[in-house]
Amino acid sequence: MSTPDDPDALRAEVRGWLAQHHSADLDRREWLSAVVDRGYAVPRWPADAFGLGLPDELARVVEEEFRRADAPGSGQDRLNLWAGTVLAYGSADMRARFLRPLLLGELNMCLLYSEPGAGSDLAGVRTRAVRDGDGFLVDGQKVWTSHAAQADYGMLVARTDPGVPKHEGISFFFLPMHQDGVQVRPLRQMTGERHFNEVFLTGARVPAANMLGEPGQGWRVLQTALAYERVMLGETNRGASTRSAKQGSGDADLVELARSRGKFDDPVLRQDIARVLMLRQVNRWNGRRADSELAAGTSSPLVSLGKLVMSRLLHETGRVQSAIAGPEAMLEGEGNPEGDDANFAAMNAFFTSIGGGTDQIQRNIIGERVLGLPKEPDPYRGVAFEDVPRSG
Amino acid sequence: MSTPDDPDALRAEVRGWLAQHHSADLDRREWLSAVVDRGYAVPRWPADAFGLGLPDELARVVEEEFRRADAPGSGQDRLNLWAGTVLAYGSADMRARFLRPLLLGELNMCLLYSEPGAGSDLAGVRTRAVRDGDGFLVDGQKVWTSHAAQADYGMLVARTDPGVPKHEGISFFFLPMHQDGVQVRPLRQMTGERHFNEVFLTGARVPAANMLGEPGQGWRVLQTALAYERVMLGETNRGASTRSAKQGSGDADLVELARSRGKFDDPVLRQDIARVLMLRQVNRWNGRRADSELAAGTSSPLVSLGKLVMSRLLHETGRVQSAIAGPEAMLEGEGNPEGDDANFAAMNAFFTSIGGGTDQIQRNIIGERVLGLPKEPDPYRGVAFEDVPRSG
Amino acid sequence: MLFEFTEEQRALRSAVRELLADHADEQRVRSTAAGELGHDPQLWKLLAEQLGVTGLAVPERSGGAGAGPVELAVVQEEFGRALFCGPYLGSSVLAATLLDALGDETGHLTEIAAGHRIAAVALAEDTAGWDVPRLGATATEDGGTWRVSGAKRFVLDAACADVLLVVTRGPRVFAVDPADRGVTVQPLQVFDPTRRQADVRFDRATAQPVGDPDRSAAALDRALRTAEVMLAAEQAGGARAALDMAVDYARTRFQFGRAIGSFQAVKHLCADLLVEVESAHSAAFAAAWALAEDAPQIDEHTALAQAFCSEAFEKAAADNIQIHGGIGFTWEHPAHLYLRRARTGTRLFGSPDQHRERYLAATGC
Amino acid sequence: MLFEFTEEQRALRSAVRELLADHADEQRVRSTAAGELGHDPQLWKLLAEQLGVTGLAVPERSGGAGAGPVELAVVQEEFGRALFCGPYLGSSVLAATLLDALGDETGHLTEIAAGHRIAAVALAEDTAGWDVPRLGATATEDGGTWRVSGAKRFVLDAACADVLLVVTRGPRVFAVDPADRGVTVQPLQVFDPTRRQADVRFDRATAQPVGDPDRSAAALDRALRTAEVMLAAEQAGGARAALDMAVDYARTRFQFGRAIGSFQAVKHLCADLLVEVESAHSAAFAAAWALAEDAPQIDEHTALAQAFCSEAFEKAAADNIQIHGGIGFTWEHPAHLYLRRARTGTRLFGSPDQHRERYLAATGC
Repeated sequence: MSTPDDPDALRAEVRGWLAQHHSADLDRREWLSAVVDRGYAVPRWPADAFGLGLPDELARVVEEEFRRADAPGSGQDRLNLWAGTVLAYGSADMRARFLRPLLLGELNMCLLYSEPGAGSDLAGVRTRAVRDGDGFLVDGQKVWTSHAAQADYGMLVARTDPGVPKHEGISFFFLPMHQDGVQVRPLRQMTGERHFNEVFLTGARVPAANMLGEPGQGWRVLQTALAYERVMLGETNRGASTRSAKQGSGDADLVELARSRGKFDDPVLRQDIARVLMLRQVNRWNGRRADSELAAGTSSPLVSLGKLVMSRLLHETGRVQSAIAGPEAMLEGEGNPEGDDANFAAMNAFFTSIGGGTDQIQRNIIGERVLGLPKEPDPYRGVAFEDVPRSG
Repeated sequence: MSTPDDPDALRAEVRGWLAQHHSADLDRREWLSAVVDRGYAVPRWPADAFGLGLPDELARVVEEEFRRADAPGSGQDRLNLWAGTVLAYGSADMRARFLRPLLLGELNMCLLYSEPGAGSDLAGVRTRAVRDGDGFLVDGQKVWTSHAAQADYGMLVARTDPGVPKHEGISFFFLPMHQDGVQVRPLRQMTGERHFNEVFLTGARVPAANMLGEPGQGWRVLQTALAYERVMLGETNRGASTRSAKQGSGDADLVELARSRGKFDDPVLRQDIARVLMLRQVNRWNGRRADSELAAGTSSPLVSLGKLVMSRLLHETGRVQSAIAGPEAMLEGEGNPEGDDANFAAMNAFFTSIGGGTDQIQRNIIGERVLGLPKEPDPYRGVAFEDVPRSG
Repeated sequence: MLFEFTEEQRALRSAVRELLADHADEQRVRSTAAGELGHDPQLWKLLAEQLGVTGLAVPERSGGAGAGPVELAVVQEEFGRALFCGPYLGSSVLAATLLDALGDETGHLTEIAAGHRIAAVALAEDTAGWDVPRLGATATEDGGTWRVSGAKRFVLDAACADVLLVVTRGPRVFAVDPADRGVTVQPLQVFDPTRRQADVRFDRATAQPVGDPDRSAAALDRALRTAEVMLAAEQAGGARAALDMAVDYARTRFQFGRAIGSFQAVKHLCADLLVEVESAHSAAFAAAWALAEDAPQIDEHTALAQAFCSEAFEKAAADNIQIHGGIGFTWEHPAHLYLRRARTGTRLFGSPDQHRERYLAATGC
Repeated sequence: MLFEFTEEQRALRSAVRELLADHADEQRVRSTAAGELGHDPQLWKLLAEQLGVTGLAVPERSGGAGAGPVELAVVQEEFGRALFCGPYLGSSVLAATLLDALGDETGHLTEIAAGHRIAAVALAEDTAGWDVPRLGATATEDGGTWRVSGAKRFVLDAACADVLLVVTRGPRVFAVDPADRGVTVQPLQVFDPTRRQADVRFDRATAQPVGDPDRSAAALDRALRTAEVMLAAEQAGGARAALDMAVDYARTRFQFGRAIGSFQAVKHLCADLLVEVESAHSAAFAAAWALAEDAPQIDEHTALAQAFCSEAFEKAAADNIQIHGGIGFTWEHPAHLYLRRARTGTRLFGSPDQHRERYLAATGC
């Protein structure tokens, strides 16, 4: 199966293929199977990994045609964090076992990174994985895991050697979730919603063959997985909640709310509203600049700034929304949509200012990686993990 | 000369003495001489140091009566930082030479602490004092020194031993200012004013007999001197400028300014003005609480907060003042008093947010000393000063 | 003297704090807040009988302790720390102050002071808010019987009240039996379940006039100003609790081998919060003393206290969550309970913006 | 395309930056700013002859380079970084745009483009500010001779101008010779000596009508919007320079044995400033592109750019001083020069509050 190396020819080919094979009422699994077989699922990947070995600019043509046809399944080489991590660090055996099912979406997956004792300091994970025969026994607790109850496997970061510095004693596994040693407990957020879980690992077993990378190489594997996740989050809608899509989506909301409450002639509120609208607009422009700069192949500081701006924007929106709602902001529930929205916005903003690296951690990253400011001295550099002070 | 240990009797005695001896047209030196001789200058100090050995509550009676009579010279045991430092750490010889002239105000003094390379990190002074016969030779540069040109002596913090950790190698001196090795250059502030100087020390000589405390004990002496300074600054009007007294002094200023510019009906400005007035009021209350708590003998966290609040208040005042002044804030000079005041306020606010410990340092102090939060790890604890990294 | 507490005031504070520690810990607060009533009658009984605080500011001749606004504020500050859940602000502060100021002779006040009766003041309306001169509820006399009509909103503690004090245009104050057929009490789904509110509709409900009509305006002013200051004191206490929680966590939670409180980002947030917390205490108690001394600055100081303490508490509650990180975002952690209390207080009795306008007016600006 | 600079635009930026580095370093800026003229004619000549930027946005038919608002903004951003001292905003931006938009045939434009003539637009008045419909200056025709009267304030670069463009009620635009006996130019004592302003009084000064009166309102709108955006671009450049200065200092200044930029207090201030600086660049250039494309959002985007960039620059300039500590408080350090520029820009052409109101109006809110 040869593929044209001319964009126009490629475009014609993909378009033709889509016209011939795609239809909206196809069975999803059957369709994905055809996409994977044709190489369009992961066009950048090599032929022995379901791909076509295309350079980025040609692969984007494939993705564009899929988008145009509203056909799912392409671009997984950029967006499928599970398969991407397996490709990057999995053994031949793991690739054989996992790649195709992951590309077909046949496996439900979850992330087992964060721990109650290791939030911002992800390298501080305490969950232990101890060698036991042809596998490892895992003990510890993970938190903020989405879809844990449905997951077949969890990508697990665990400590296999506490006697070396913290980044060096971590390993990375595909942990089977359906076993007695894995207990999932839903975690209730302060908004009242339940989108995450705690996962208790008690003598959970993972085959040694399910390790990605070498023992002690888990931190590097994790960086690859996190990079995939950032790209994915950039393109899909993120949030602690199905409701969060409402926020920051358009300018009309605050203005309409103020109008409907007869407060749009309040000069103080008008200033607040204008600030929020402007910040949204500027953030959209920053996003466009980031896109252009990334497309032009240069690294963009703007990518690092987005989350921080979004955090400020969401907190500000919650604040202004509450001011407009007035006493109604004392209420919640379906019967009180204005108060409910304002309170939800104000609370859910913390999801962005805390989750995936707090605002404080983001500022460190921007200061150090973008502005080149020096790191803080780390008195435990080179110290074995077990000798580093910890909570409690 | 016995002194009553009953407050009322003491009050009567002091009042009687003042009635007999004080008159507004007395020569200042003559008057101070009488006050010192009577023991009222430093009532808490022992009899062999010009005092009466009174406890604080009786000493305050003396001070009150002096205040009531508008007579200067009492309370120097709390407020005369020069004499207080000599009493605390000076040898018998230094006390004999300096105490009385200092209490009589016969000596002009200045502070030689800060250096271009040691601002917030006062213990990082690089000015060296090297033993030479019966004295020391001093080389280095000091900055932010008031009254340097008029001073007879400067209280000097200098490094006598760079081979030990930074707090341990500092000594404290009374440096004669009238000598060739001392060059004073006025420093111009960004406001255009000149209230401070740079002092260049090039082989300046100080007798070993002018050292306060032991060699290497300078940091402790400095803490005593700084404590005196804080009390003094709390009671006298501080500022980078003779103009700064205008700021924060009354609530009428912003309101009057807004009225005169026809902007006091602007609801957005009204909110800003109200915030400033409220912050001033709250700060006054905080000050009263600090006074009560100190008077009651308990330590007060509020003392530490005052400077931080004042910084915020002054910056906010400058901001609001500029907003009220509008385009006039583009101007300065005597012919443009509104703009000049607004610009001066905005610039001079940095004197408080930077001088005497930046806001950032103040927050460290509050966090650590008041809230008990742990210090940052110091990778150079115990390291010789000469081995600690420095600028440039 | 301003900001100097007497021995009695200190003892009162300790007594309240101990009682709450013993009988209203977080677990109890959560279960009370989750209950239908939103109020713990057992605890109320202890407060009434053991400490006598249900009638703290009620004159002794009406069966109260005869204490004043400063003592009330001390209690409220402790209540704020512990997220006390019950009809204190609505009944023992707002209603009791109103009845006392009206020179009430109906006996309600004595019963409230004893903790046997709970009263709710139905005042706010949709367009008027808490602005008395703009109220629209009406009262009409018909053959010697008074009847009131109107839609009241955000009535504190209405659902557990034994008597409703309705404010009508004029203003005038009437007592209405919640069981009257002309009364509909609709509990609201509140964001802060530790402070219950209801909408109350009056449709020609039978009403008893309360107090001298000529004193109604002044009495309402006194009652509202008092309630604002007591809310401010509660907020000052809540802000301090949030800061204490943040500092405790920052001292004990390690990341990167260090207590997170050793990082300036966290340390400086805490330092700035201490400024807010201490200032809120100053603002609330300055206003309480002004009330106690009937000082001419009552209006000015109460407006300041409400605006300042509302915002200080909101900031403390929010920063506490941020400092806690992920755990602070969970339902199980108490941080959000303080956020709920803080956000609600900011909207009760008017917004900070409105209070600032009132402050300017009161200072003669 | 939006935010993607062409090769030519990049080359223009480099050329301006190099010229300023060679001929307008801090020392030169200080001496020019301290001089009577407030303007360096040598440098102006180089800008005109070597780079041709004095007529950058002037059409080629009028002797200009025929470039557009994006190019102007590139130049202004560089001028902002280097605190360029000269009549560019007043003459090459405001006056040139106005003359071009008016379809001027007087030849002024050609001379301005060549750098041979400097024009100043006398617009703002005490009560009207920069609000054209509220202007009070008058023009009367008397036997074929027009005469203008009025008191104009904050006229950019008036003292070094060869021609004054006066805006009168109507609006209408007239050219006036500053040497006319009816003209009094009173240089102002400006807080930012790198941007000169004057009050100009016209007392029946002889005036030449400029352009078609029917186009005056639109031309003034275009000129003011352009000047606002170019001020915003200058502010974006100034903000970036202040941040660069702060970051350089934070990297090299040691306290407590560590570069101060390793402390979170300083690092996080810088990180937050980067957000402001990058966002200011986005805002300024989005508006420049809107002007370049005559997009329907011109009004909205220019208002946004002015409000946003003013505040971003003020914050950057202030935080830069704070990060520098004592040295930043001295006259000798350049930090305050940026603060002066920033504070002045915030008040020129209206306040951020006013721009936000204009933004809401422009977005149809």
